Amino acid sequence: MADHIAVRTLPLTGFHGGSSAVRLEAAAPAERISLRVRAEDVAALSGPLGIDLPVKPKTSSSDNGRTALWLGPDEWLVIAEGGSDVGNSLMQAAKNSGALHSAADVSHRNTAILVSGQGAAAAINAGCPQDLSLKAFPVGACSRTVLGKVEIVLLRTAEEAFRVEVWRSFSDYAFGLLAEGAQDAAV
Amino acid sequence: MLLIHCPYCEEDRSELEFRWAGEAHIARPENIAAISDEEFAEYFFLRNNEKGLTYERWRHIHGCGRFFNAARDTVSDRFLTTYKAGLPKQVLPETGASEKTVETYEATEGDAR
Amino acid sequence: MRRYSVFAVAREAMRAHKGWEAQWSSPEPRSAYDVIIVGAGGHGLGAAYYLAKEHGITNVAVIEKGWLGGGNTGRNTTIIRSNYLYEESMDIYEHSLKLWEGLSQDLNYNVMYSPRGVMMLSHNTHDMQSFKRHINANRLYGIDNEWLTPEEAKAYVPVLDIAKTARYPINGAALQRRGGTARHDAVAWGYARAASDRGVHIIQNCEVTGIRRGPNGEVLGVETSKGFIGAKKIGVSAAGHSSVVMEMAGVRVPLHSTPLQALVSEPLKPIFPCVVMSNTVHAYISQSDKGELVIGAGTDQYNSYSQTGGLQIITHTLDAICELFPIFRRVKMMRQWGGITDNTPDRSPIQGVTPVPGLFVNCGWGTGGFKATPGSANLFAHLIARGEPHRLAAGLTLDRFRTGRLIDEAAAAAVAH
Amino acid sequence: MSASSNSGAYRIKGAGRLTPARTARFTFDGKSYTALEGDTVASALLAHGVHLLGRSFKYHRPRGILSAGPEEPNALIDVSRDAARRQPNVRATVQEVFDGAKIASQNRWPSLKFDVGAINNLFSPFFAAGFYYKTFMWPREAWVKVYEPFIRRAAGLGVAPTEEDPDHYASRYAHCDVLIAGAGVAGLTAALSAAATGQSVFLVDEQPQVGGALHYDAATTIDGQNGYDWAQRTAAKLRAMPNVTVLTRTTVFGYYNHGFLGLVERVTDHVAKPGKDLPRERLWQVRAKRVVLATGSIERHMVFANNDRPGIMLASAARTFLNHHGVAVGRQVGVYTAHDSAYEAAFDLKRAGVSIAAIVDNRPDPSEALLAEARALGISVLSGHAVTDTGGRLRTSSMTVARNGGGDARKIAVDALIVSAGWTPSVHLFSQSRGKLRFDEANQRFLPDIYAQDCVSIGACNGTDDLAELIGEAIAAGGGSVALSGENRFEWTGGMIGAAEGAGPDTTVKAFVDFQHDVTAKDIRLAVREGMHSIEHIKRFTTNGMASDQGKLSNMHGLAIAAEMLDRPIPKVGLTTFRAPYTPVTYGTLVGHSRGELFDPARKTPMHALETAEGAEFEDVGNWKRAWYYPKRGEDMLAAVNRECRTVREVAGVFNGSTLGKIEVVGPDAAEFLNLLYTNAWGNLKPGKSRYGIMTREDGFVYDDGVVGRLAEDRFHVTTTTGGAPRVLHHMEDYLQTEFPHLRVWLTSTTEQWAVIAVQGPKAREIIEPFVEGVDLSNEAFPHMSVAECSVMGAPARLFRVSFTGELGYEINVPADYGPAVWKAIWERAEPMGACLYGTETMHVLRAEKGYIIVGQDTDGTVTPDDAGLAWAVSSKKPDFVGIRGLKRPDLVREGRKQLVGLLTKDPNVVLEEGGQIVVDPNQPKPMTMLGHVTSAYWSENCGRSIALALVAGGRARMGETLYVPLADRTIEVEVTDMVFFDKQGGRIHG
Repeated sequence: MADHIAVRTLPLTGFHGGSSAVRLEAAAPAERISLRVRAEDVAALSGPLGIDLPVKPKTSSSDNGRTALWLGPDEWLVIAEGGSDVGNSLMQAAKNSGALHSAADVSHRNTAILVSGQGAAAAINAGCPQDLSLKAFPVGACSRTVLGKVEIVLLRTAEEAFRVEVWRSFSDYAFGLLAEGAQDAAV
Repeated sequence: MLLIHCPYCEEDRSELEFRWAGEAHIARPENIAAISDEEFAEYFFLRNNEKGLTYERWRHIHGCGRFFNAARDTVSDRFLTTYKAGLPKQVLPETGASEKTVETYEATEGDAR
Repeated sequence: MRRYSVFAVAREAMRAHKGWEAQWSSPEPRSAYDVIIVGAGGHGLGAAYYLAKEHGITNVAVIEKGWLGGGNTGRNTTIIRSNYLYEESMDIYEHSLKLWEGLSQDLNYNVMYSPRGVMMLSHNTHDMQSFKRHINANRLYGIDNEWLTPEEAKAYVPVLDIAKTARYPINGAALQRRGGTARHDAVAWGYARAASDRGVHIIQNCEVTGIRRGPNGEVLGVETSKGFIGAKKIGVSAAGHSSVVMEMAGVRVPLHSTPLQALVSEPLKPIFPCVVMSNTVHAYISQSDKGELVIGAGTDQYNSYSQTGGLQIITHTLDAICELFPIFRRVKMMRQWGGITDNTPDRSPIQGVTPVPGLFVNCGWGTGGFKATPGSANLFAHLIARGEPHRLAAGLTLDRFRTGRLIDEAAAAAVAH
Repeated sequence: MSASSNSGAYRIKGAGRLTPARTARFTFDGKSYTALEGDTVASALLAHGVHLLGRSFKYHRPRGILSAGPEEPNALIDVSRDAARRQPNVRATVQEVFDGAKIASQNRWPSLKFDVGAINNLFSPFFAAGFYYKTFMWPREAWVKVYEPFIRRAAGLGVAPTEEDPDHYASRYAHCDVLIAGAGVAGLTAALSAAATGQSVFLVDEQPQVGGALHYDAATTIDGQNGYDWAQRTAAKLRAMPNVTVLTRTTVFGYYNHGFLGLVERVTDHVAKPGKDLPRERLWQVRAKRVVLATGSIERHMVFANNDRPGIMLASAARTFLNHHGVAVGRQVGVYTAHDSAYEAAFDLKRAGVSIAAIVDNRPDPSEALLAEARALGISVLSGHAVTDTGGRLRTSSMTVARNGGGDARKIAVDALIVSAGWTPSVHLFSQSRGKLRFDEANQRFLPDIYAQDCVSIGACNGTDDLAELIGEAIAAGGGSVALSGENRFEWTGGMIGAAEGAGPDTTVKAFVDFQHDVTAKDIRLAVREGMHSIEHIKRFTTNGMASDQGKLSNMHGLAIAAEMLDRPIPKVGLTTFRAPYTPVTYGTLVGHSRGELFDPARKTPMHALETAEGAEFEDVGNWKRAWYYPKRGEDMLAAVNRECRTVREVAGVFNGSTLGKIEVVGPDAAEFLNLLYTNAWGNLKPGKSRYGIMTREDGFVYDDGVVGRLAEDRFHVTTTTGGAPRVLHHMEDYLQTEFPHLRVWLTSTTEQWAVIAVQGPKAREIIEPFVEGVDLSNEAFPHMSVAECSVMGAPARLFRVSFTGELGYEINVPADYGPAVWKAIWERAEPMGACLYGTETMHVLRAEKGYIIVGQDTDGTVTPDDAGLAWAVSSKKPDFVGIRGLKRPDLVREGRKQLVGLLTKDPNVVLEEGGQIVVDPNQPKPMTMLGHVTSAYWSENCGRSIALALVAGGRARMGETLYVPLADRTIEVEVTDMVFFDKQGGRIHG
């Protein structure tokens, strides 16, 4: 039933905001898995995923369009940019490892907001209590944390650029708060 | 707003990322189905509620997600240490409600006779 | 005791108020008393008063670590109501409310009990179900509590925003008209004065450091910073510090002590006519006679005896206040503070005998102890005098945590779906 | 007329730092005035000779400007930009004038000059401290009806805003190595020192410019420069450094745990036309590794008879108005002091051309250096004298001066009287940080002693008076090294606390200690006389220090008067509490961004827009917006729900179940884990099957429920209630991490991964069939309680054969982004078949018709599985599960517990009230014995009558019994039944 192939409706469609100091945009859809692995099996997963799972807190690693974010001692968020519209290559890759792990497809659970510009950190600090100075939160640093009244995963992709991963039903709120933060960061 | 050292993230983070999870080192009885009503009440309800050094659990719920243990002075709210779940109770000198900690703002008040 | 009256005040006005006597005496402790009450808050002082007044026991000391009324009695937001759900709760809070109604006259001290109404806002279907459950139970128990439509609620509190577009629109409210507020300090002082007048010793700045026990485990008295003081019976009414005091007798109680925060605004001309509470958005507000908006904030999540707490508790509460009452956004917070509440697993108090002969406990009032002051004190006096609980407090025993017969007011308000 | 002259007759040419050409117009009580940019409302009005600004709280006495800063107790004004932008209780000494400002006085009626409330002053002998505790008790009702309303109207200061504030507020978290509170000489020096080390520094000051005391102290030089100029240059230098943030107009209002500080930055209150993007105020929440307190000190007033008249002010305030604003506070100024600092104020005024009536110094032997300077300037000094009274109604016109010890009184005409009783170190933030103070006996002041946090006090707030010493202390506090020298003209000594000459215990004069609350020295003595011996009792009884200035001026005086009365040393009497905030903070600022849509996140499902387009009404369930019902044109809620209920059972309905919590439980020990967390047994559940599960906590009460599907040996798809999802996951994680860490299993929240479309009703299969690939939907292949991974419209899907309606039903889970497309396609197919969309209300009715419970509605945290009729879901074979022991406690197994049953009203058309209480005898006297309550009650269109569920004591033994539900206006007769009202045999579910 070709006429019945479902099309995706992305959260944050039509959202735009920012200020002279901060650019806010919805990230493109991506594949994501929540990956849980015991320390002894980390290496076994890294190969099939094509990326070294970082083992140092608050760090990420990135390769071939895939990024693995350390979220906890046995937990990673793995994001693959682009990826297929149906099916999840990361799930398959993890499965192929044969190692003991848990992978759950969360591609649609999360969405992401890209925050960039000289006021990016200040905009995020409108609701995030972490120290986002480059010293404390260098490029590549990542952390699950809070933004106002919701939980986010924050990844610094460049000195003045962050990726804010957020559950889809909280994304309106997160975007709205970041928009206000962006406005204030430009003052 | 407390500043809490997460032993898994190896960093101090804002209390906003954490959830308090009650007194630490209360193990669920192995033979829970067989214990008496008194023992159950003791396990489930009775708490030390220390004034002074307390051992408690926190979860870095909006961080790494891990439960861990902390030793804190409930008078000064100062953390003495935090350590990973499963580790034995970290023995620390009893601080009590000592002179060094100021219990309340009113500690500067004198005697009322 | 010199009676207070408008005539007495007028007479004193003529002579620069030089004739007033101390409201309570500050004696040195005797070597022993029939009864010692630990904690000179409203509950403890009141219990001493009722011991003297209703049970003829006047050889009583109330021992206080700091200054009388300086604990939660002097730190709360003074809400008074009795529209609880369970019979055990209704019994004690309604007993209390009835005593409030005549308390100023009974004590000859104006405690400014002001039945201006306590309104609880309903924001969704679950609130409505829960409130109606309360209202029906209250009515059949003889306690006033009524359902209001949003429009009726607005008529009672004109500054209420009942727009359907609000984030959590108001779909009705429960109102207890006899609920209200009182002047917290006056309650402590009024009881202290009346108890002192009946011969009760109020010993301030005297910290209890131990409870001495006899060969059969029975209490013999208390060790204090002023030395040992003997007693046949000891009543512990130490609010947030109950665990600490009970531990001295080797009794563990199911409590955890957490800071509860509150704040007041700068004084304003009358704008807010009653008490409004919203459990859904966590807002509790009234206006004092001085004109301050008195706002109850939340508790910090952790055990603490510090009487301080995090700023986020305050901001969270003000979010809700300003959402319900947007006109208050430009009002200013003048003072914030915290008190230590002693919370039980079922959020209902413990009043009863303990495993230690002669030791009685009154604790666990959590965030709601002020409203219970006269009733709790009155029944605690009965317990101490008779050695067994009054019918109205019979369900508040420690034993309920063994049997599972909890009085779970909090669970009864469980979030649905 | 030149700009400078119309900015006020008391403006002194050449004095001050404001620019004469830059003016702003404002009104005060309707009258228009010209100010200079940089004026406060106070300085601008003083420039026009206006001293009367307000009325006191209790006696409604005329009051003027006492200070030039945030400690101001008297000059509280109402400031508005427009009708909605109005703020009461603003300090005139802090509010900067902006063009177009509308300023009004407060607490007066009908006017400031003629205030009816001032009659209270006449009755003031009656209104002694605490008088209200002693009267107004008779008759009993009169307190509420007469006395209290009267008191309330008289009390209160400003009038609350009446419109919603259109301004917005910002909020920001920040971190730094060192936060320095106060940018006077000490703070600036510490900042230079700290900045030099490369640390990140926040330097914060409440005034528009840095400089602190240098605003008034024109005689101090730093590094050979005028002190104020040095301060501005230093600030500019600091601002240019990348590691320094300088915030002015910013108050550190709170010092909380672990180096956490609350700051409020006033962004636009001084601007005539603020940009729309600008927040009015910004809340900074700063975590500082270290804090340097350089908060200075506050001058005290003298406590003497009638010390509160407009025109009486602090000497340093007069000096600020002169040296900073270029305003003379009078033309014939008296000075009353116990401290050297007032001399310098007199000298400055005199040099500016103001006549000084006399310096009245209560000390017998002021320093020779000061006396010499006074002589040189032609100022007469009356040492060993006191001001024992003042005259004037709305403005002070005279001071009565007498030699200490009495006699020789004479009246001296003055139009202003400046006073100083010395300086109180500002230890507010130190105390908030929970540091402990000590009493400095020599100087009669409290100083920081024991620190509770990583913090240091420097300068005046630390009692460091000597400039060189202060600079050294500041450099050390900053941790770096800076070369700096400073010089001031006079050493300051002196000071007193307590009542001055003529206001002692033997007098009845009104010598004000706390201006705003009208607390006099004799009120404090009365409190002591009445047995209030703790300083907290005295504070509360008299309300001393409880006004909006929080005792910044009054606390020390009050304490000294109490100590004298108690005949005890001051440290034995103690000091009242310093609580946050240091100065009042606007609610809106504390709220920050959390208003409107950002107050609390409104969670919407992927299909929200489609539901809205179909006309859905929504209800709040936790944070979620759920479609409640779908009214068609002309339908009310009941009609819509009746139609939906009927349609689902006759044809089918489509329901959005996306908000249900979902947890992916994965790992070889997944089944064992679920065995421990649910009451049911899971080992025998085959992959491809699902089961309804009950979760209890250790106490044995129902905590949550939901359908759990097994997708593979090691993978379960667990569902929870909508509101329960986060706490259930937390609860599971708790057990997994801390009690059962040996289990190889992991939990992931997938609530939002899946959009859930439930299709329920006889035609459900027919509706979904064309969209589903990879699963045989026949009854045989895919019976009730099956689950399969498949493809729906090309999307990877999880399909459950499950029913919460008692009909044939399916729940299609597709990745959330596909939800709208699948929903739309299904609805496009279903609608022509006669199906409907249905919301939560219909879901509730349909499940009640089948006796399915809703946790949280039919249970309330005190209900066991057995109470709810779910004993079958509690495994009796498992050796352990969470709740196994709690369930067996005596009260949980006793006879007569409340059990969930059905209720049918005798009159089928009457719908019970949810929350209605149930009794055996409706005519019994109150308090009645209640058996339980109605948990669910609906009109059931499918049954053609009302139905209800209820918790009833011993309910299952009461089948067929008649009971009563007394409501406010009627009593409803009911019969106890079982819980299934529709399709009792349950055949329909198997389709």
